[in-house]
Amino acid sequence: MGSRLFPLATTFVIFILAYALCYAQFPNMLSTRVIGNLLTDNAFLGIAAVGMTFVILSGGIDLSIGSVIAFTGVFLAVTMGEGGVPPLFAILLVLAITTAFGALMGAMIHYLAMPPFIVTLAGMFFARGMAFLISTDSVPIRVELYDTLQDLYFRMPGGGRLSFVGMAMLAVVVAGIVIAHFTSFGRNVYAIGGNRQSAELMGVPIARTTILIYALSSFLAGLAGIAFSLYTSAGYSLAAVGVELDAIAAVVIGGTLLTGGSGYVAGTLLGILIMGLIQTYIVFDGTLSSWWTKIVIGLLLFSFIALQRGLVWLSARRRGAAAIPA
Amino acid sequence: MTLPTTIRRVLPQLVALFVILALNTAIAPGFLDIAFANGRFYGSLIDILNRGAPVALLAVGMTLVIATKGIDLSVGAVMAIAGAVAAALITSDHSLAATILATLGVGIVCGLWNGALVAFLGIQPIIATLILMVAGRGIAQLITEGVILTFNDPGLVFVGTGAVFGIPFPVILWVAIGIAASVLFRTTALGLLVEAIGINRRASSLAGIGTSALLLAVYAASGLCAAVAGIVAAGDIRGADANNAGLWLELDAILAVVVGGNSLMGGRFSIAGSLIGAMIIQSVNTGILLAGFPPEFNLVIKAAIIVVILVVQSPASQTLFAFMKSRPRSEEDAAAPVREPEKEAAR
Amino acid sequence: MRAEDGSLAPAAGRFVSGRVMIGSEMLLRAEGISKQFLGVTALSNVDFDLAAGEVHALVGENGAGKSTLIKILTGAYRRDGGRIVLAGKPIDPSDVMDAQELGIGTVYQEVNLLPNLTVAENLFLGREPKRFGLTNRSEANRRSREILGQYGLDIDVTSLLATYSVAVRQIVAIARAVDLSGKVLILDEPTASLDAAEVSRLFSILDGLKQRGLGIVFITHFFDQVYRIADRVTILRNGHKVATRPIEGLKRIELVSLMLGRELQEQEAHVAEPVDRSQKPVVASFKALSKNGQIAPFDLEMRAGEVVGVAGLLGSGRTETAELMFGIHQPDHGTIEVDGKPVTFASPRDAIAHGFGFCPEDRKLDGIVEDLSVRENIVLALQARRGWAKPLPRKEQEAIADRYIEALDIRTSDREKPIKFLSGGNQQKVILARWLATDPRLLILDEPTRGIDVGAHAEIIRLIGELRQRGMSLLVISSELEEIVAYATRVRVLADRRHTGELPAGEISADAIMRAIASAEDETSGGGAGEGRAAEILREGTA
Amino acid sequence: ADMTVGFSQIGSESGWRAAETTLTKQQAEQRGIDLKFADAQQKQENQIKAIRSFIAQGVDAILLAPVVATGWDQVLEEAKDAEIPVVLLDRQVDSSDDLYLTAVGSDLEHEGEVAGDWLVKEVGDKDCNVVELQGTTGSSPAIKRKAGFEKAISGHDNVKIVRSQTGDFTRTKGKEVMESFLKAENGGQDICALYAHNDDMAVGAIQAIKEAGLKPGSDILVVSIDAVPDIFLAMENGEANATVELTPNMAGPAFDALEAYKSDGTEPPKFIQTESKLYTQSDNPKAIYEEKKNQGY
Ligand SMILES: Nc1ncnc2c1ncn2[C@@H]1O[C@H](COP(=O)(O)OP(=O)(O)OP(=O)(O)O)[C@@H](O)[C@H]1O
Ligand SMILES: Nc1ncnc2c1ncn2[C@@H]1O[C@H](COP(=O)(O)OP(=O)(O)OP(=O)(O)O)[C@@H](O)[C@H]1O
Ligand SMILES: [Mg+2]
Ligand SMILES: [Mg+2]
Repeated sequence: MGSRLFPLATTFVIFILAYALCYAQFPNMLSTRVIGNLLTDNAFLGIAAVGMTFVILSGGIDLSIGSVIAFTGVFLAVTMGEGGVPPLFAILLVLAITTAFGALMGAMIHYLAMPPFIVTLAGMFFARGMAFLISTDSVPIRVELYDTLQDLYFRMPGGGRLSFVGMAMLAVVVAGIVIAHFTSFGRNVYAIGGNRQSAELMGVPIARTTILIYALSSFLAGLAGIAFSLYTSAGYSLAAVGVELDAIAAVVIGGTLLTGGSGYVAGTLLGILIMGLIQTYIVFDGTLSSWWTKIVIGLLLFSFIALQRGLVWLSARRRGAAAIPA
Repeated sequence: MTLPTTIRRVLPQLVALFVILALNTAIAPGFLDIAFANGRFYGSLIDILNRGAPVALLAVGMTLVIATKGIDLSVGAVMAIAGAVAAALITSDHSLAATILATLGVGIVCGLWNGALVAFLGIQPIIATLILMVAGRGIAQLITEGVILTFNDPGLVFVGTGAVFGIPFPVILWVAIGIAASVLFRTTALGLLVEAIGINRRASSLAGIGTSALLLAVYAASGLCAAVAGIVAAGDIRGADANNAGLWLELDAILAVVVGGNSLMGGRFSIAGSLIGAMIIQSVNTGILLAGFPPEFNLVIKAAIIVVILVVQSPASQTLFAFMKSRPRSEEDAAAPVREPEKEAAR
Repeated sequence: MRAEDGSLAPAAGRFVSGRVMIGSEMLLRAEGISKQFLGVTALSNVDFDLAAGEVHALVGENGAGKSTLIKILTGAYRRDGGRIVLAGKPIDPSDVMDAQELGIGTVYQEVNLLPNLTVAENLFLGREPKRFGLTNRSEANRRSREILGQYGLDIDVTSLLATYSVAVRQIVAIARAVDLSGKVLILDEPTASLDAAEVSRLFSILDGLKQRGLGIVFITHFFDQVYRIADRVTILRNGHKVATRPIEGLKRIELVSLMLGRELQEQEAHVAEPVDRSQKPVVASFKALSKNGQIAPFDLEMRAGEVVGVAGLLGSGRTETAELMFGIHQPDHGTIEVDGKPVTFASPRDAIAHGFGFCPEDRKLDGIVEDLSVRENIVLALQARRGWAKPLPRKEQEAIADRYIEALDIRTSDREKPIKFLSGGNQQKVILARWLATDPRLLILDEPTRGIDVGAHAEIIRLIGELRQRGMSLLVISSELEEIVAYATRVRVLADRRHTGELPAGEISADAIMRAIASAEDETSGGGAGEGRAAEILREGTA
Repeated sequence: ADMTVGFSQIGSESGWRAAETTLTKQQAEQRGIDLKFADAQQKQENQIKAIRSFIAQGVDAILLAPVVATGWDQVLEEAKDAEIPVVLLDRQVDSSDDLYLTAVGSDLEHEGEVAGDWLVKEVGDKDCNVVELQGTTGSSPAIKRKAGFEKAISGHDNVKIVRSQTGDFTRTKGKEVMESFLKAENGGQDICALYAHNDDMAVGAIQAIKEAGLKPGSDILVVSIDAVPDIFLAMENGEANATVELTPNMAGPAFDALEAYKSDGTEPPKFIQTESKLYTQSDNPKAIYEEKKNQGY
């Protein structure tokens, strides 16, 4: 057990160390403000990343989430605005739509035996295209529900805010952990990720699980879209471009294997926080030009992953595991 | 690999291509016309061949990477770097030869970096190459300082816009490189070894295949192709646009490889298939432009067409066509995409 | 052959069990089962029936269709024709889950569990004990320990299955299937990688299940096991059912010829004739080689024209020994010399460059390259050694492939068939061929005859002898002592990850080896599931 | 009074953007302002993160070049709570204007109008089929510059847009799309003018036109927006006809306003509009190119 949690622990240690370093350089990075922001600003990414974690655990990938987030925002803005649809109804509606969309992708992946990468890539084009068709403008959202939710936050000592979306993200992570580790569905996800053939021969319902996985991912993407629209109180068809890559990066930094079958939802949260930390650090530094920003992000990404690999590799060597990569 | 078998391997792709072209002809009456104006052939078909060049070039390298069960997200960024390097060198008046050699060198270095992360650090390809995808564009902008480095060197411009016997040079480039790669990998044992790695890396290294070296080589090849594509793209607009050159092109390249009938799970591969795939995608793009719909429709149309192509090509539906009775989901078929026979023919 | 050394004469090891009610309505009946694979006929019109409380053995050559038949019975494959009746009701399991719900538990041929899950999770996948709607891990773990306890396997059920050997995984797979099976238990070569102790423990459990009225289908290539446990036997050949016979009164010779369709000249009791190593040249010598936690320091000197048999219990470190010798793992200490010159192996590639070959234990993971054709799988190692720039001409490849398909009698419709479509035993032969094709000076075989049928088994033993004659140096790991006796010119005995002793040419016999193992296990205060097993083995051997 | 100013820039998607960044940094240096720069890589969330971190750091003022008009209320309120004045650069937001100190920028729609008016005047009452290269679909410049242009030509039925596609503000796409326009419009014979939402696309399109054997600037009129150096080269060669300047120096006025506000609390007007100057071939493009080319474009 301990040995299995090792990558997770490693990631956590790395995060703490990194934060300490940042603190050493910019003392007020330890303020509750920064911590609050870290949660609020990455809430939608975190929610989506939880879904991505399940997909990746099953050995798949979902490139559509960024577009789905954008679609959700635009859909909500237009329906609640011009459409005059009651907010709660609009929200339920959009979640239903995104979930169905995911289920459809899952079905194509399973029944047509098509690679997830491609199916969800098409899904990515499609969802954003739909957003364009609804509206190319960025549409402001002005409904009480949103105002009330936005004013819903804990004020932490030191002026930091634990906002509603932030809390929502944490809630989703917890839910994700429970689903992943304490339900049969969770087992099945790991099983399929471990070895599809074997899972099938052990009686795992491949079709149902696969469809559920992508439905869940899209559902959470929809949720993330709502969080994003709360966050910006608007819907915009160009929003959240490339979020899928951030999510994938977060999941992998969190110690989940893209080959599937091993990883932790909790790790994904760490991954999100690490990525957020990188962003925050760069802004605090404030001397980086546009290009150096990109380069530094890349380098930090690299050093985190390399460090992780190194530590895991060392421990593996101590336990004398196979030298040949699987 | 004798010709007919190769053809058979890529038959579904060819069919798809012709269907798309037919559609385009229906949309745009003059689609098939080819004129010969000021020293070069001229027409929508030529445009497709020409505009598809960058993706086709990327697809060659990408095919090899994917055959090893990898993926290379960095090619777009490498294109940008290559363009920037080429522009920077040529404008600081180095010779054309030096410029091009240096640029290709840079591309190979980028590839080696990716390869090293994958082969030695054992970082998963998507992430390993994601790093360069992010940082690479930064590096390119660092070189150009965010502006479009314009140049007028006839040689470099020729790579992007020139024509030989009326055929645009980029077209000659990707066809030549495609053939060269196929020949290299099929007349030597490289093809077999690469496929083995892609299918079962453990077993391959136990069988004595130098997996690390091969992975390095394959990613380097991808970097090289990206560099060539970068030069083409820069030459085409007489400038290096570090901000936008090759942006999101990695996705089109991967798409091309898959539309070309290659499996993202690695193993059997066909470069010819990928090249046709690239042309299919470009035909779709050009078709959309010619159709004259408002741009909001572009993505939806593209998505729809891709889905249709892939569904028709998907192992499952092929199984359906092949033998109606066997169930798509039953194991032997899941285990054995029915492309198998043709794939074999391709060897 | 298998244990033809009298010690395990047919009825001897056999468990006395409840009479089988032949004829009367059967628990499971399959009629006219047929299956085609892309042109290959795997099964044509096969009938099979199973009574409650009987063990029905299913035997046949590699590729005869055994696995296919059970995959059809359990819904893993779709049958092309025929019907299946379970307890009077016609059934049509559309997938494995169906079959499980109908009370059919199965161990498929390749150990089909999930290395990335814990042992407990593997045992309870799909039927996790629940509390408040959530899975109850502690409960699952507790029950897992219980279950595995019955198999004398005392391992940490909360660690990943991947950390255990093929053998342990196999035991877990069996335990899962047994636990799942309400009516019918199907075992496809479950004992392929088990040692005598494990086997007898399995059999006593099966006997218990018989008493409870379960029907058990048992596929194996070990005839002595057929005679020990089975009540009836059905023989398949090339996808056809040849016969179904009660075991009593069925002569072994008869069974073999029914299976092969020809007489097998019995070169059984044969023992490799002793050779005088002293004047044979040393091929490679391994001095004080060791790796922490895997294997204690050992010396080994491999000479041309000798076959070193390696015997030991599960987890005794045989595979580890081989892996160090072949450069898969790098030793912490010790030196390797080839032709008297010191060398270091950074990877198998280096070892191969020095003329080594290694046929791994885990065929599926380390052996076959699924999508490549039989031809390509055979030439792979050879091609790798030549390097990419010197491709074997297609003609030559085909010649090589055909030669070994012929020599090892590999059953495949043609050499261009992807290896993943071959039957388990035939895959094993292909991997063997891969290494023979490189004509190594030192060939290491880890469980080379796992899942190989009688005919081919005899063939491989002959082959090993022949290779030795030709001056090759071989190290062969096997859990089948009789087999070791048949080809080893000396025997290394391992216990608890240590090389504890060696039997020189003259003294090799199944008994001797077993005694050596047992005593070794006892003094090395038994690792893993140590002492008890040693004692049992003695009993087994000298019954 | 040296102050710390946080600058949240959209990213670096075009030469113009790079120039704006460079000039902002230059301006800050000249005035001894400590500028904290944050590149948002085209992502609104990153801009919001940046502003929040600026607030957390307690900067004295914030410059924001918003990637999109909507969704700033919350973070601008937070800035207001922290009593940090915010100045918007080159694009507007649709939040109430008491949330920010002032907005420096041009009127995107007006730019489109200027371009349209020029074309209308240029063609007089000849019939003119215009092809339009739009900016990135959904981006506010694309939407507004299209609207402005259409407004300008609305009264004049002889001028009409026959084809309109997005060129993503890039040269490559500009060229590719122009090629298809030429094919679709009878080899370009039927095209009288090209309106590009930025100069980069125009430069790309000009090459396409030349490769098609037509003369940009005469066979096909070319009018675009931004006034980046390269378009002046094209004008010099008579290949482009007109461009509308969008000055990259938004920071100058912004800092002026800030300094005034800091020193004696003078409230600047809520919108400081920069001039949308029209340049044509008659404005000595060579000279303008020379002066512009080292402004960090
Ligand atoms: N998925 C498949 N696709 C094509 N052919 C197959 C497939 N599975 C099995 N076959 C063929 O069916 C025949 C029977 O295979 P099967 O695995 O049932 O043999 P077996 O009796 O289990 O042999 P072994 O003792 O080696 O396990 C073989 O010729 C094999 O090549
Ligand atoms: N009966 C057992 N109880 C506990 N652990 C075991 C048992 N058998 C094997 N193992 C584990 O398997 C690993 C060693 O198995 P391995 O197969 O490598 O040894 P081996 O000597 O090669 O045995 P074999 O080759 O016969 O499987 C060790 O991790 C060991 O703990
Ligand atoms: Mg079998
Ligand atoms: Mg072993």
